[in-house]
Amino acid sequence: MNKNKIIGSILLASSLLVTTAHADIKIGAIFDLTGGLNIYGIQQNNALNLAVENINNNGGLLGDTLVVKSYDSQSELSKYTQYAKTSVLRDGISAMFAGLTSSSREAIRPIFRKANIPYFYSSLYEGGACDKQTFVTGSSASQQLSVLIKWAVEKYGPRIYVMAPDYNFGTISAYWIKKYAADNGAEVVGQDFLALTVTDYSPTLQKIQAAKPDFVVALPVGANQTGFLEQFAATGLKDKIGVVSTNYGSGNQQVVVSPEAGKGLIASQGYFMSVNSPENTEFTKKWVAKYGSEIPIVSGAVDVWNAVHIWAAAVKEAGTAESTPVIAALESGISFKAPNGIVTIEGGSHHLRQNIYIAEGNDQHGFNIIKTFEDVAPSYENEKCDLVSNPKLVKHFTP
Amino acid sequence: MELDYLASVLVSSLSSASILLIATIGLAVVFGLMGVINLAHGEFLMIGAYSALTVTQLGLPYVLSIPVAVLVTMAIGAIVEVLIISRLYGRIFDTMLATWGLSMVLYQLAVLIFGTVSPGIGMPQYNIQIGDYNLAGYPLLMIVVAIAMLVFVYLLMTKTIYGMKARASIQEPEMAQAIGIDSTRTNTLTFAVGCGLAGFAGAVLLPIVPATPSMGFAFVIKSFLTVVVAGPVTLTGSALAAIGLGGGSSITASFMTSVAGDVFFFLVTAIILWLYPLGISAKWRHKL
Amino acid sequence: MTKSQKCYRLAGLIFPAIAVLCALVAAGMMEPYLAFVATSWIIFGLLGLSLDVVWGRGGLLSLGQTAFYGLGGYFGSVVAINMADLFGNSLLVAIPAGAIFGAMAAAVLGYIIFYSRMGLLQSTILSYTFTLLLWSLTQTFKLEVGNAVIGGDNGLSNIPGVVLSIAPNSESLEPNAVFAAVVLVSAAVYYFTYWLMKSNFGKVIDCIRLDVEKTELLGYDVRKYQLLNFAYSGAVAGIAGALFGLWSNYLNPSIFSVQEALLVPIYVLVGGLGTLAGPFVGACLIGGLSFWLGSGSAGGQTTLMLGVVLILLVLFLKNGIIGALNDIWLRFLPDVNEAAKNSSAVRINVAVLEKILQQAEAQAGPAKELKTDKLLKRFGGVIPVNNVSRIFVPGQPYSLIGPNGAGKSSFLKTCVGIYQPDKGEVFIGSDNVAQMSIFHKVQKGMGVKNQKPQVFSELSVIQNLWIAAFSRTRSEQDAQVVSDEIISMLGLNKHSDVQASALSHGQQQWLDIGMVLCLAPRVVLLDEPAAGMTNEETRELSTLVRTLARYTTVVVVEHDMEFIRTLEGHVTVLHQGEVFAEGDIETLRLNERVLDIYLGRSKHV
Amino acid sequence: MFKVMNATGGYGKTTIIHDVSIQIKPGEIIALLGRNGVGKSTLMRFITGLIPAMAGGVEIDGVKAPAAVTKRARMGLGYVPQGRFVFPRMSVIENIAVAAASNGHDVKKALKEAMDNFPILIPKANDLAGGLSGGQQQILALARALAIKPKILLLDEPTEGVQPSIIDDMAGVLKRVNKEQGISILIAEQNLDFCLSFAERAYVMERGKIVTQMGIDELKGNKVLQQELLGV
Repeated sequence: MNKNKIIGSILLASSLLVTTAHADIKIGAIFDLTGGLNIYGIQQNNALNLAVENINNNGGLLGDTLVVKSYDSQSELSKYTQYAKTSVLRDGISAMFAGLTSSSREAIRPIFRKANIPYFYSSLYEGGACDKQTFVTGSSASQQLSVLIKWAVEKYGPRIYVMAPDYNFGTISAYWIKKYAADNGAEVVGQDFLALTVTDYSPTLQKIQAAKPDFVVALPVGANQTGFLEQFAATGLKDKIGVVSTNYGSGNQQVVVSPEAGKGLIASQGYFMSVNSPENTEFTKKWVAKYGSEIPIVSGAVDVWNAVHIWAAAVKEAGTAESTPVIAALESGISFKAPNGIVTIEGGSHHLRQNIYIAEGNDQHGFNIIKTFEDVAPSYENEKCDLVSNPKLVKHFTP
Repeated sequence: MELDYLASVLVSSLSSASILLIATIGLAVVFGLMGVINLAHGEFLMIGAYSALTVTQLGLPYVLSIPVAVLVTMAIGAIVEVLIISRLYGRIFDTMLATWGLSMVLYQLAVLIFGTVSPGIGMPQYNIQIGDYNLAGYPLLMIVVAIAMLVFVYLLMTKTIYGMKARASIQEPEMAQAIGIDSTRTNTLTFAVGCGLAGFAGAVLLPIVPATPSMGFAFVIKSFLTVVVAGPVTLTGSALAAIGLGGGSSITASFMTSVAGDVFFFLVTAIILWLYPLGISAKWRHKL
Repeated sequence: MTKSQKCYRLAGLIFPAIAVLCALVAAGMMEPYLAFVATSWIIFGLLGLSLDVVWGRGGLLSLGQTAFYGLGGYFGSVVAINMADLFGNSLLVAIPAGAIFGAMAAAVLGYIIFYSRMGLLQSTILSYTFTLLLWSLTQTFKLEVGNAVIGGDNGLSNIPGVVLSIAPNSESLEPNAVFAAVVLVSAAVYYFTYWLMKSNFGKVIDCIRLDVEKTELLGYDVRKYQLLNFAYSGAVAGIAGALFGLWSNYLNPSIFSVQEALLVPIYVLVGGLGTLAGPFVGACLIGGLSFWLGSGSAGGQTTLMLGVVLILLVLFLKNGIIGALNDIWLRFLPDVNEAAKNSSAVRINVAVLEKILQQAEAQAGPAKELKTDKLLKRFGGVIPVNNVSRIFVPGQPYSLIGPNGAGKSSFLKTCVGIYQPDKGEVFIGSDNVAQMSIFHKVQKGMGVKNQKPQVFSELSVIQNLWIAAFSRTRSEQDAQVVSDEIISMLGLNKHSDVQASALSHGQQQWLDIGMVLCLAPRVVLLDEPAAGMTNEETRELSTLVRTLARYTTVVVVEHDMEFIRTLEGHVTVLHQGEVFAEGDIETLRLNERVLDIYLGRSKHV
Repeated sequence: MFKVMNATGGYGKTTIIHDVSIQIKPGEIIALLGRNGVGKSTLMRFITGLIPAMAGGVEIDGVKAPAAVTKRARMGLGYVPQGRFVFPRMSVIENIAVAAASNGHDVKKALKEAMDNFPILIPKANDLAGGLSGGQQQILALARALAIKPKILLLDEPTEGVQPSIIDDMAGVLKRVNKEQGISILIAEQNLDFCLSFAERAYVMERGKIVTQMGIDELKGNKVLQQELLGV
């Protein structure tokens, strides 16, 4: 009896308090600006601010100014939930750009689904997320690996060793490697899953030598990767065994890795700073002007830049920032001339068709692009997830 | 299993244990000798690494950067002891919380000063061969470094007047004062030495573990468990615990998975604490 | 008692009630996002409460609370997900599930810690290791339980929100209502915990924290109490975890992370250790600070600020916020220990004492003899108790004397079980008790007073006696009657409410003896009871011991020859762990050999 | 001249010694007598500065001793506590060396002196102090106190748990250093024979106060007086 009264009063109070009038269009951003993951978070946030500045400088969106509500999730998962709710309940955002790890996406996705607000996840990841409100602008594991494994088997040979972190990104990537290896007549001769806390790679290096692979797919995360690559090179294996990766360089590991260890490493990603296109030149010019040239731009940052522009294009097309028409516009297959080539939203899967680049590390802490695969489709996601025909689908597909 | 594989696993596990030991010795001095749980130990390691990195970036040779790292961390350690630790002796859990706060502050300061991405200095491209297997030379060098550190700390603590004063101040603080030892200053110095050792570890491990603001975190938990398992005979106990836990977990990782290695580490720690509630060395008759 | 004192005594009831009311009113007015965020602070407060129960009350800093919290959260959420379609109400299913799972996990860990009698620091480390182990294991732990999918690092999503109505697929509550619901649940847990800690169980837990050995010497099975308390704290943590799952709709292994584990003690310390309400204050403060910094102008430097705040708190606010307020309030109240300042000498009323002892005999049966058979204890090369076979019977007091290091106290301690005998038997009456736990021997009728006075410093005099009496009577009224009798026999009525720590050394000895009497022991062992007593007190003690010996078996270890003379009992001289001579004191005082070893003269030894 | 003036102190709020004053002339050996728990040890700790003074103070050679324990030790206050408190995980040599070195004395000379005084320590020189027997630890504690070259030596129950032959050695050394180096000695003992064999004067304590002082001859052989005052 008491509770009903309370709930009643709450409903009354909240209805009075909800702010209805806003002149600007607000978008939310939750990134790890502090804490262990800020290597990525700061760049993602920088890219978002740059994109918003770019749009506002070009006359805003539908005549309104874009305003960013930014939150620092401090590399803590509980902060994601908290700020996601805050953004919905207090700040009345029209779209959300957030998250780096898969767990951060999974933590907040239901909140935006319930609030019916488009949510853009801009990071390379294991793939398979399927949700009406969620849009992924990073590349998925299968998207990158499909071209990388084929290329690497041709270049190095058919024996593959997989070295991956022991969580979803690693295990799912390992699945795809196995699959594409089989498709290309190669085999996985060994794999090792590592805890995220590992800093000492000698056990792995022993196992790699025992398996005698032609190349290693190295997927550790962040600073761990540089440690592995240094030890790999210092053990004298670099000249005998190739190293390819889908996430090397995604957190600027190439800056940390010494030139001896970094030269000749193969990475495949949706973006490298050395991509040669007028869009990229313009983009990097803006970036350097605002943030300096000290730290190279990572693919996650470009994914955010793309996400904001794609959303903005959808708003323009829908003529409003309201969620339902914007999502419909996004599903119509919007394209954008991005720094990394033309990217296109797949209406069914909410993932991006985009270029995948294969690049080789040089001795200047940078990359030379050696091959470009244009317009690679997120085929696994397209196959599993069709939100146009089945809009109620909510699932995280895993192979 | 082939013999050369086995041998290379053993040698590399020994080097893993040595790396753990190098990161632990400073903590062993501070916790084992002073009874202070310094949760900021990892951040002192990080400070050492960044000091060394900065010096090499200024163009000085890497070897020269190591003493600089030691001096910097010792100085910071001394300041921390005077401002915070000295007020909390005997309040072991309060010290733990205060040093945790300190670790957050140091971490964030490192982010502000150095940013999140700094170039590494790379590992010397030298390796040795056992049968069909290559081993990187620098991590193997760490075995020598760990032994050298052990010998150094042993000599410092047993053969110098300071070392004797430090141990006396900690074993019987009142009697130490009653025979004229200024235990306040001695304790400041001992804490600084512990931090200096952490700084040394950070500098010497820099080629293996690149400097990042969060690098200390990877070490502090395992180092800490190692020291607790070691018990009162700090130095020998830590060496043994590091070989047993670090080496054992590395061997487990070699034959199984790295997660199994981690689980081995924590599980064995729990079992040892169950069997030896005061640490493995509780009943030994050794000085250190 | 003044109004202010009454108010102080009930502060733990009144202020939380006011806070709950304020929170409920605020729930109706707060902006939803704030209600949402504040809900998590309350949940963290509840988690802090679980730690306060084991740490502030039980005396063990557990870093395993987040493990129970996480396990309770996962388990409660899995149940809630699967019951959502059938039942609706998520609170009613998740909370009990979380509580049960948290309690079970805590019981397993607690069993290892308490039954292996682990040291405090090692227990803390072990609980921390437990959390770390869970953290590394759950990273890759994948399991499908019905509709719930635990996906390793990707976590467990689709956890239903807080649902109150009992109907399938009901809508979950809005943030403000969730806040109100969580406040009410937390208040219920808080008041239950408050009641539990005020209950007899809680009193024993307090005693264990203050002096675990003495509590066992009063006949309480301390390990059982510690285990139950730990399991209860696990249940509270499990409830908090279940609420957290419902609040965030998502769980992931980061719940077991080091950061989470270390935050809990901070909530407790900031609020005030042992206050029960403190953790809520601490959690709201830290949560509020972090929220304000995180979204405020200082954004980005949250970690830095929190670190600095933490250091300052530890350095300058030792007792936390509630502790500091408590100290200020106490200054305005009359000092309960005032009575200790003008104390008079204790006078034993023999008539009253005899009445008490007769009653005790009526209740606990006749006196039992104490017998040792070839008792042996060795420490390395030293043998402080070397094949001692003695029999002690009621009627006259027995004294054990001998030079320092003769093995008197060791003999006593080996009989008691503080030292485990290496060989030989100890009998109380007809029971062989050599291998029994201390509390078990006490229940068999053994009463022990150690050399130093062992009293529960924070408890009042009457509470000290009551807790001893309650151990035997197991009835609050009876314990009250017994402790009232003993306190008036000791003449400490005026000091009834004085804290034991405020008593003089001699008075503490009396209180300790009084506690032993409350047990109605059939065999009494006293280790240097006269140490630190004045001549007058020593005389009274002698009267007491002689009277006691008429009704029970009494063995006294003493240094003071004058005191032993007044006992007029049997005297045994121990030397190097063995019986050296015996007889009455006058005979022994003429024995040159005894004088030699006692005075340490060299020629005869 | 060594003076304790109006010493009042205890632990926490509890006062154990009240207004105690004693004086020791250079080279004098004084016994401090009384039953268990009358405050002898507390007085010793008061003199060393290990418990803070509630009132009163200590004067060494006319200079008021500072509050810090360390500084008092360096002014020449040697202390052998009840229970010895040697540094258990340090060797015999180290125990002595650290005492000498902390006061700026020559370590080698101090070690030689200690070994000359207490030959019993020679075979144990490199053993851990914690592993020595009670009597050996007592000797070590005494050797350590002498290594700081004190002007006045405080001995708290030095014969407790020590075998008679070592007690004799100890008495011999104490007499010698007293005579040769003029060290004053204040000794608290229950072993009367030991005390009476070389003390010149005795203070008797009861309940935290000095109740009487007397020449040692008065006490010798008077069993009634011994029993009355000391309860033996």
